[in-house]
Order: sequence, then structure tokens, then C-alpha cells
Amino acid sequence: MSFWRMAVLVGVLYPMCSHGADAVRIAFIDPISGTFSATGTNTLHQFEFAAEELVNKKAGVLGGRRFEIVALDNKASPRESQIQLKRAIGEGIQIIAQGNSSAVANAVTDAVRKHNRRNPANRVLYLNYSAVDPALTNDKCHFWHFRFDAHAEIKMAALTDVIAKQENIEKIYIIGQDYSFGKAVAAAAVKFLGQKRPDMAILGNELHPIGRVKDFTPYVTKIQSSGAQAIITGNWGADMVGLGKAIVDAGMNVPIYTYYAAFDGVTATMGKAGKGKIRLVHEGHYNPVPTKRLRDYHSAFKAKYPDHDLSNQRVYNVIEILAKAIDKAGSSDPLPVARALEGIEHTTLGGERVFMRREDHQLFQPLQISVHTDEGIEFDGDNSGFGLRTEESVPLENTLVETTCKMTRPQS
Amino acid sequence: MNSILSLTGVSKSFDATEIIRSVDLDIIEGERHAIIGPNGAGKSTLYNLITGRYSVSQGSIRLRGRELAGLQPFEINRLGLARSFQVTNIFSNLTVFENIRCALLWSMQYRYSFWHLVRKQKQLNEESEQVLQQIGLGARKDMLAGVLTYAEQRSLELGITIAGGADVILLDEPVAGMSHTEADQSVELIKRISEGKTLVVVEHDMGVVFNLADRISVLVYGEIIATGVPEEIRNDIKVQEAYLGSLDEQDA
Amino acid sequence: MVEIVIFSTLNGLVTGLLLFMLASGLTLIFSMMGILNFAHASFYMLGAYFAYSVSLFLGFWPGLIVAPLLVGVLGALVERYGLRYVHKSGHVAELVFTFGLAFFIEELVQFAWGKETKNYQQPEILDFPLFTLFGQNFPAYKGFMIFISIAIFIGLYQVITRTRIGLIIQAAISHPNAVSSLGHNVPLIFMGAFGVGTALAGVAGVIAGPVLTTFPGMALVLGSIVFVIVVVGGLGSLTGALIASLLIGLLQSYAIALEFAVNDLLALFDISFDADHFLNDLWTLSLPQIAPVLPYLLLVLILIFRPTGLLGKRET
Amino acid sequence: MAKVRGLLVWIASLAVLLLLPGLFDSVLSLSILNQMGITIIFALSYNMLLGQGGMLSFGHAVYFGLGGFMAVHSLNYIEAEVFSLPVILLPLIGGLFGLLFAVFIGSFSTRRAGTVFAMISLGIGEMIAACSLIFVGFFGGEEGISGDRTMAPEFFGFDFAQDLEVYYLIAGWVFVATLLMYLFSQTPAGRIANAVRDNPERAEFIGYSQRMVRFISFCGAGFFAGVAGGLFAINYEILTEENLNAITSGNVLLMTYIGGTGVFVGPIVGAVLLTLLQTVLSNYTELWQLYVGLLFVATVMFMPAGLTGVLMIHTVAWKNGRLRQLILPYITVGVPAFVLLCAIVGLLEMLQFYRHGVVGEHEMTLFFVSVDTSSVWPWIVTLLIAATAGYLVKALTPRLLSAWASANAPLERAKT
Repeated sequence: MSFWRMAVLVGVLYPMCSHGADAVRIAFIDPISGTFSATGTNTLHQFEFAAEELVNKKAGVLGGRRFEIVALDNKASPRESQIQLKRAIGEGIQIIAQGNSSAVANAVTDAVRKHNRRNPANRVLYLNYSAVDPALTNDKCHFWHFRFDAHAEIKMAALTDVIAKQENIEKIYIIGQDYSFGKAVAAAAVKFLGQKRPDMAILGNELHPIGRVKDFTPYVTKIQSSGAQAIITGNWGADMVGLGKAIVDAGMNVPIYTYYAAFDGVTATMGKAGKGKIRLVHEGHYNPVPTKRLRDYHSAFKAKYPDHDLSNQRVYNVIEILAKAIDKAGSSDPLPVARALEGIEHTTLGGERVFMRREDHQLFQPLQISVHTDEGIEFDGDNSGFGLRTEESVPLENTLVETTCKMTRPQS
Repeated sequence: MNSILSLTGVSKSFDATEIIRSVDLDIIEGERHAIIGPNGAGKSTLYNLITGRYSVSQGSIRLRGRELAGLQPFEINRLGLARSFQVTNIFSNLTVFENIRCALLWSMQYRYSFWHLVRKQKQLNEESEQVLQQIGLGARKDMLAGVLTYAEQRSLELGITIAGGADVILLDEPVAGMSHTEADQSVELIKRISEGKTLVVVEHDMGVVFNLADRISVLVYGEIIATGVPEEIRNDIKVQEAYLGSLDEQDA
Repeated sequence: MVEIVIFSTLNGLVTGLLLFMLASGLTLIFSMMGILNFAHASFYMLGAYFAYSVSLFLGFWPGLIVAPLLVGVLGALVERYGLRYVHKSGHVAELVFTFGLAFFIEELVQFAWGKETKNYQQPEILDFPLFTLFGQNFPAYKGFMIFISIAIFIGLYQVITRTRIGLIIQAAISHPNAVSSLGHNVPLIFMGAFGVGTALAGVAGVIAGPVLTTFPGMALVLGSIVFVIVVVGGLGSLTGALIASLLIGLLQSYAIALEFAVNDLLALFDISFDADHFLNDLWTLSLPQIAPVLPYLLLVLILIFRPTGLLGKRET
Repeated sequence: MAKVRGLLVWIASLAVLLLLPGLFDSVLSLSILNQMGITIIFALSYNMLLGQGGMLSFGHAVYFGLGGFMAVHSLNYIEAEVFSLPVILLPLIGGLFGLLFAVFIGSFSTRRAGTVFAMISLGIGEMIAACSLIFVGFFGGEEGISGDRTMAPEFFGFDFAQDLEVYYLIAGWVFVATLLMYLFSQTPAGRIANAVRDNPERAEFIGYSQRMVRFISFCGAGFFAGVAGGLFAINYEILTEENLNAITSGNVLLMTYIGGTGVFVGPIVGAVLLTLLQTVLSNYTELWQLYVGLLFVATVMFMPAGLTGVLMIHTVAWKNGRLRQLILPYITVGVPAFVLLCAIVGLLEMLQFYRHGVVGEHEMTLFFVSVDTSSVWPWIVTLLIAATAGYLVKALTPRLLSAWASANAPLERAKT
């Protein structure tokens, strides 16, 4: 047995020991299989496209090094992410990108922190492009974590501004996924509505298991019979598709305020039934397109991936800002890159100024509130003819929030 | 005349059908007792009742005066009563040696021990070897029980039954399906291993029965119609009627 | 409150009857062959995927006919060339085989159709509200689901109680060994039963696909709950399976609708605990939370105390 | 003689365990080795049920997971200085709680064997997995529970910050646990478990309560599963619901069965092989799980004794001294069979690339050869290779079978 084990190990592990150190490799740890595979796969394509289009086609970084995206499937599970993270580190990858599910992000950020403390010679950098649990840049912040998406509280502040203006809404229902992100959304909604519309009654504040509910009809029945006049939800991926479908089927006709109710099947599901009802808070621009650069980029993406969408506009920011920081640092090693990222300023494809705050490694950027519609849509979602059109913009200054982060910085 | 196993008024019904009807039977210590009867008379059921495989509907079964009703098969076995089966019932994926050794474990006080290594137990292994020699399977020691010939499996069945050292042994058709020579060898074996023990045997082969038994009981339709020494049974009118009658039925 | 009761009942009915469609086939197979087919829900998934593929070219309705037939044929082939082969190694080997099959089919589906969710839609002709109560629509498609399930129950019941084949099936359920001695071709009957059973699962897949979404994990979601129904309902009892299915369907929909918590119960007795009590999770335990646990609790209790199930005739 | 050989095997295994990190010192191979070690203990504990006790469980991950959760909670208690314990003893905590829980569950589930036991284990497994979302305090909900192994008191100067230290910790436990499980199989309780597996009824008539025998094996399996869970907690420092759900339970069944349930080392082979497939093969192909599925179904159908079982059936030929007669037939059938396998894999990979590959790219690398999937030729060539190899296998198999029969025929001098 022992002999066999050895022989097999030698045979299989040997080819993996050597790797070209030429490309800057970025491990993309997100769900490529399982319930949330659609979200993960779609984002993976956006990363690959951004790396190709924004870096590799333009002479790369550090005078010719390419970006290479290495996809690692974590099945949206914190535990599996840990295993994949170990694997990425084992393969000598120094930059980790992850975004889907704050549960995963909490595990990854913790693991990265521990790993870097224990292995100063072999550190990694964690680029969080989408996990928006506020804790990640507050109590749980650390030097190696950078977040490129506005966190749940910032987004909810913008969203509740819009809700507060709707005089006719007096009763509202909050439903979300039962984990840190869903809880953060609910807490922020309760907090801001209490400040901005103390008269508004919150009829329900419900959490459902993430990724397990296949038929949302019972939940919608409950929301409907509660007499709610509006719904707030942070649901994403398959959970948003399911919720949207049940709402459409039940014929509910109330506005829905969301974080992620677009693309990955949601836009197609909501279709006509959701027209003018869904409001969504996001960064970047879908329609109208503010700059030619963004339009060209978006068109090129659709040309290459006709069945996918540019759902996460922050992805191109991640790639561009990372490339900028690497060039500025003159190295792709985590420590100099992290130092370069702190406080970095950048103009996005959409022509907006954004900056990475030094105190908590949170990227601040203008936000948009858009509506789901088929009017004035240049770039639609799910090839359905429906898409997002910007209704209101929140300038960068209005998105600044305080942080409790106490960052400690490594000396070397 | 010491009765070691006694059945009084034992009945067993499945749903509405009464298979065993008020059976009284006394097995005397040290005797070789045969139970005969036509097919379907309830002989195997009677065994299953005594050994705890089925529960008794009515009546009482006592081993050395101790009530057996309500006890599990393994509890009855531990009281010193072992049985063999009509259909070979061995541990076919274990070696022949292992079969015997397992059968010895409880009686040698190992119980459920997980702190003894069986390999190191000298006495256990020696006794297992002895039983193997006794049943003539010494050469087959390391073979899997499942690949033995039929006759060998029957011997092993017997070996498992006696290995635990029980002093009351119930055999269920030990020579069924064997050729004449095999059966003769088997009877010799049974005689040898049952020395000093109480033996109850169910058998169809009358030659074997009369060769082996000190006393015979005749079970017909769930009732004991006669008990006695072979001569008495041979001459009993009721037995002859029952047997001839049933033979007629079988022929028809 | 009334509307919650009405709609929860309807929702429960839809789920329950869907489960029944799956369970009816599994009960048939389990009762006759003694095999708890782990891959049963995988055939349900195959039904959905086949129907999806057919619907791309021919629309929904041909899929409703073609997909179950394909699944049934596939099931019969699996019985003929797989199960029958494994059968000689005993029940444990059969269970392991069907388990492996379930694993394999899931991978096969991902290979053939990809890992992402398929956009399998209900037919447009059924895309209207059947009726509206208290401002809430009841979709016609769900009505259609109820109709199909009830039709299958009645159909199966008639076949089993009224026809010659039904009599043989009944005999095979209660005395599996006796049927062969009556001169029937038992292997053929088994193959047929397996084919029909899996085809029924296929039907369930076809009509559930658009509602419960068609994705590679859809078998896993329903896999073990179907076992619960078959074991709880009892071996060989179609009616038992129906009752158990409805029970679990209603349980799931009511549990979400009614938000009772242990807290509320304790409040009746004027007992309350601080939120930082170390057993806080226990005090705030609510009905929606424990709903997923209940079916399995029922399964374990039934297996321990009443192995024949609710209406079964033989032990599991 | 046999005794010495047995001892040598153990010493050699220990040496290999100690030397492995010298051979494979990259971060990646260390993490694979760690994963392997944990899986080996888990699979061996599962085989105490399936292989040795005849109990098919669909919920063995429960004991693994609960042991792991208790271990990770202990880590946190140690960090909070509630009590103190060296990390090296943490798996013992996992084991004890695995045992405790197994005692409780086993007290009713081992009453029956076969399908009923399998169903109860499934029910319990699903129940505990569902509970993990209810008792958030204990299971940590979606996020799970994390700990930090370096917060425990140092053990002779080791703080287990490095994977290498963790490797030696795991290797030590693998050795001890394997030895203990092997010794258990050699005790009266272990031997009688085999007897009960083969024929529970007969065991009752030699004085053993089948229920009690199963219960003891069940508890032992729970203990070692808990130990594996504790090691998982140390290695990954996070436990989630997945550690105790049906998928983990299914995986351990899979690897144990593929490795072989009838031989003690079977599960070890299965665990090593499956971990390698999972970590290494998955780098090369997205279809690795499909291959695992194929392997599993093929194992159940054609070699129910598993991979080690296939090796074991050669012992007769070996004892007959005729193993050499098999070499040539094996090569003549094995080579085309291997080619056939490669061709099938090639077809599957090409199909996968053709259907799911990046739009506009047709070039893929297959067995070190660049292939253009948009042209028909690669397809035709692969099909032709497959057909030829398939024909050869079919034509040459009868020869193999007859060689097999003659190699296994009893020797003349053997008594019949």
C-alpha cells in the first residue's frame, strides 16, 4: 500500500510542481456549480473578459505580464472556499478574488488574515468584489482585505432615500436570506426607515434559508396577506429568481426595492410583470451609458458572450485598479500592492471618480438607483428586452459613512 | 430420571392457525431423543419455540427448571442450549476456523471484549483447533466457509452448534440431503460429539433415528401422539396410522 | 387569516400532490422489488431535462408525453442491465448501486446540459391566473399540476384494483415469491414496474421543472423527502403514500405561513428568557425553522415504532 | 514469521508517514496530504460499519461533523481561556463527542440492520443537518464556526501555525487511529461483528445479541469519525453544516466502497485515490466528478469487492504459484482496455469543450496533443481508436478468462 501511495503521489503531483511565474494569477473563488452557479459563472466571464480587454490587450502590467484568472469552484460554501483557498495558496497564487455570499467572505477574510500572520513569506491579497456585509470593513477589517462594492448599509441608505419619498407607502415587508448579509440588509433597513420614515410600519422581517427554498409561493402568500405596500429584499442569484417568480405568479402589484434583482435569470423572470416595479441600487451604469469607453466595453462583452451579461460593473474596476496598483507598486507581491491600493484614486470606464479609503479599505463610488423596464434600454438583461434604466444618482460624497475599523499595518 | 428440558402445554398460533397444540414433552438429561413426524407437523416450529426464535402463545418451556418464554435466542444459548439448522446456517464469508472460534467466544467468557486480541488467546485457538479436528475439517481451516462442499458445511454447522459447549443440543435434520456414506459418517460424528450431553434430533431418515435415539417422540399436526423407546414407537398403532396416512397423502 | 388558510392549503396541495407523483412510482418499485431506489428523484430530474430539451423544439406539450416515455425506457434499461445484475449481491448492494446511480446521473446531467439553471418555462396557454381571491392569483399552471396528479392517482388506483395486471401487481406486493410459481414472468414484471415507476417520476419532473426550477441539484432537494413519504405511507400502500405526501406538503406550506415560536408558547405560561440566554436558539425556535426537521423526525419515529408505516401491510 | 511481517508493515507505514513531507514539500502537496489523512481515518471508521459490521449508513458524517464542531468550539474556549488543552489532544475531544452521540443514536438505530438501519441513518443525518440552521449558536448557521489553532498552548514549542506541523499532528493520529481500528478488528468484538454481518441470526444462537454487537461497532465508528472531525477542525479551522450533511456522508460511502470494504486497507486506498482525484484530477478536467461517478457505478456492478478486493482475488493464483501465467493476458487485454478508456475520456472531454468551452475557441489540448474540435477529423479518429480498442478487448477477453481459470484451478495435489 505504502509503495503504491508513494508511486501515485509522485506520478500525479510532479507535473504540478513547476509553474511559469510569468502571469499575475488571480484565483477566482466563487460558485461555479450548485444553486448559485449561474451567478458565479457569469461573473467569472466578466473577470476573464476584463483581464483580457483591460490588461492583456494593453501590454499587461509591469511591462508585459498578463493577468490570468484561475477559477476555483467553492459551491458557495464557506468550508469549500477554505479548501480552495488553501489550494490557491498551494499553487503559489497571491491574489484572491471572491464576492458571492458574505458567509463565504467572512470565512475567506478570516483565513487570509490567519494565513498572512503565520506565513509572512507567503502572503496573499484578498479582493472582495461583492460581499457587502458591513462587518468586513468594520469590526472584521484587516490590512489584506479590499472591498470594491459599496456595503449593505451604504446601499440601504441610498435605497431608503428613495423609499422615504414615496408618500403612499405606509406598510413595508422585508424578506432576505438567513445569513450575515440578509441580516445586515434587514438591520440597515429597519434603522434607516426608523430615521427617515418613523410612520412607516414594517409588517414583516423574514429570513429564509439561503439557496434551499425552491418554491417561494408560501412566503409570497404571507407577504400578500400581510397587506404590504412594498417589499425590500437583498436576495440574489437563484433566491431572487425564485422570489421574483412567486411574486409574478401571485400577481402581486407592489414596488420591490432590491440589491440584486437583475440578470442571471432574474430580469427574464420578472419580464413584463416587473416593469416599473423593481428598483435596484448599484454602482456603474447600464442605461443610459455615460461614456463611449463603457459602451464599447459593454458591446465587446456582449459580442463575446451573447448569453451572459455585464451584471457586476465593479468587476472592471477591480481589474483596472489592481493593474494600476501593481504598476504603481512596481511589483505584484501582496505587500507593495496592498500599500499601493490604500487610498488609490481612479476614474472608471463610466467616467466616475472613485477612491479606496485608507482607513477601512472600502471603495467609495457614486451609486445609481435604477428601474426595471423595457423603455430606453440599450443593454438589456438575459436578452429579454428588459433592463435597468437609471432613475437617480447618489454622488460619491453622499455615500461616505463612518467606520469602526482599526487597521494595523505590517512593517515588512 | 432427571428431566432437563420440559415443555408443558406449549401452543403456538400464527394468526388463526394453531401450528403447535398443547405439546407436553420431557427430555431426560443425557438421553438422545428423536422427534419424528410427517412434513408440516411442526417440528421446526417446535425448535424455534424452544430456542426463542418465536414466542410461545401458551404454555411453558423450562430448561433445568428455568422458564425460557420471553428470553431472546442469545440468552437461551447462554443457558447452555444450542441448536443447528435444517438449512445450512453458517458464516459463509469467514474462514472455517473463524466460524468455530466465534462460536467459542461467548462460552469462553470473552463476551464483547475489545481489549483481547483473539490471535493471542492460546486456549481459545487450541480449543477451536480441537473442535475442527473433531468434525474432521482440520484441513479446511483457512478456507472460506461459503466454498465448502455441502457435506462439509453440514459438519461445520454441527461444529458451530457444539463448539460453545452447550449441554443440551438440538439438531434439525442433520443428515438431510446427504448420501448414505456421508450420513453414516455424520451419525458417527453426532454420536461422538454428543457423548455426555443431552441430544434432541429431528430427522426424517428412520434408519438414522432408530440407530441414534434412546427415545422417540412423534409429532403429528402439532401434537405429540406418542413418546417412548424405539421398540414401543415401532409398534404403536397410532404412529403407524399417522405415518402411513401421511405417506399416502404425499404420494397422491 | 382566512386567505392564509386557503392559500396555504392550496400551496400544500400542490407540493403534496407533486411529491405523491414521485412517491407513487417509488412505492410501486419498493413494494414489489424491495428496493429503495435512491436514484428515483434522479429520474424525476431527467424528466425535467428531457422535457426542457423537447420543449426547445416542439414546445411544452409533446415534452409531457415524450419525456416520461424516455425516462421510463431508461428506467427499464437500468433495471434490466444494472439492478438485475446487482440483485444477487443483496439489498445493501442494491441500495449502494442506486445511490451510485443517483450520483452518476447528477454528473451526467451536468455534462449534458451544463451546471447552470435551465430556463424551462410553463406553456403560455396556462400562463394566466385561474382565479383571484383576496387580490392574490392562483396560477392556472398549478391547477393543472393538481389535475394531473389526481388523474394519476385515480388511474393507478383503477389499474391496480380493477385489472388483471393490477391483481398480479398486488400479489407481487404481498407475496413476492408466490407470483413466480403462478407462472408469471417475474423479471419482466419487475422491469415493467421499474419502467412505469420511473416514468411516473418523469411526469413529475416534466410538470415540476418550470415551477421548482430545472437545475442539476433538483434531485437532491427532493431525494430523501420521497423516502420519508414511502416509508411513512407504508409498504405497498398507494393511499398511504397519498396521505403522507399531502401531510408533508401541507406541513411545509403551513409552517412558513404560521410563525409560532416556542417563545409564544412560553408566553402563555408567563415564562420568558433573556435574549442572551445560552439556550436562546431553543426559546426562539419557530415553526418555519423546525418544519424541515419534522419529516425526518417522523421517518425515524415510524421506523422505530411502526415499521409497517401508516397503512402498510408488511414491514419495511 | 507472520507476526514479524505484520510488525514490519506497521513500521514501514510509520516511516512513510514521517518521510512523505520530505518528498512532497510544496504547500499544495502538504495540504493534499493533510486532507488525505483526515479522510483515511473517516473512511476507516465508516468501514467499521459497512465492511466489518454490515451496516450501510447514509449519515456517518453526523459523527464526523459533531466531533469537529465540538473541537472547534473547544478551540474557541481555549482561546477565551475557559480551559486549556494542547491542540494535539483536540481530536480526542472530537472523538469523545462522536462516541457520546453514537451511543445515543446507536441505542435505537442498531436494533435492526439492512434497509431499516440505512433509512434511520439517513433520517438522522438529514435531521441533524437541518438542525444546524436552527441552532445557530452551536452550528453557526450559514457561516459555520471558525477557530484558531495557534491560540492553544504550545506543545513542546510547536504552535501548529505551519501546515507541516499540522501534517505531523495528523500523521500521528492517522497512525494511532489506524492501528487501533486494526486491533479492534482483531478482538472478540471485532470478529463477532464480522459474524453478525454475515449471518446475524446465527450469531444469536452462539450467544451473541446482534444488536449489542452492532451497537459496539457503531460506537467505535462514531468515536473515530469524531477524531477525524477533530482533525478537520484543526486543519481547516472552520466547520459548517456541510461537514455533517448527506453529501459528506455520501462521499465517505463512495470512497470506502471504491477502495473495497472487505479488506482492512480498502478504505485507505479509496480515501487516497478519491482525495487525489478531487484535488489533482480536478485541476485537469471539469469532468472529474463524472469520472468518479462512472468509477463508482462500475465498481458496484463489476467489482463489488472494490479495488483492493480485485487485488485480493489474486491470492489463490498467487498461492498456486501461477500468478505469472496471468501477466501476458493482462497486458494483452490491459493495453487495448487502457486505450479504449483514453479514447472514451477523449471523446467526453472533446464533447465538453465543444459544448461548454469559450466561444470562438476551437483548440484544446488533449493528452498533450492539440485538437481542433470544430473539425470532424479528431472525432472520427478518436471514434476509430475507441472502436478498434473495444474490438480488441472483446476479442482478447476470452483468453484472459481461460488463463484466469487455469491459474485458479486447484492444484492436483490438493485434496478434493
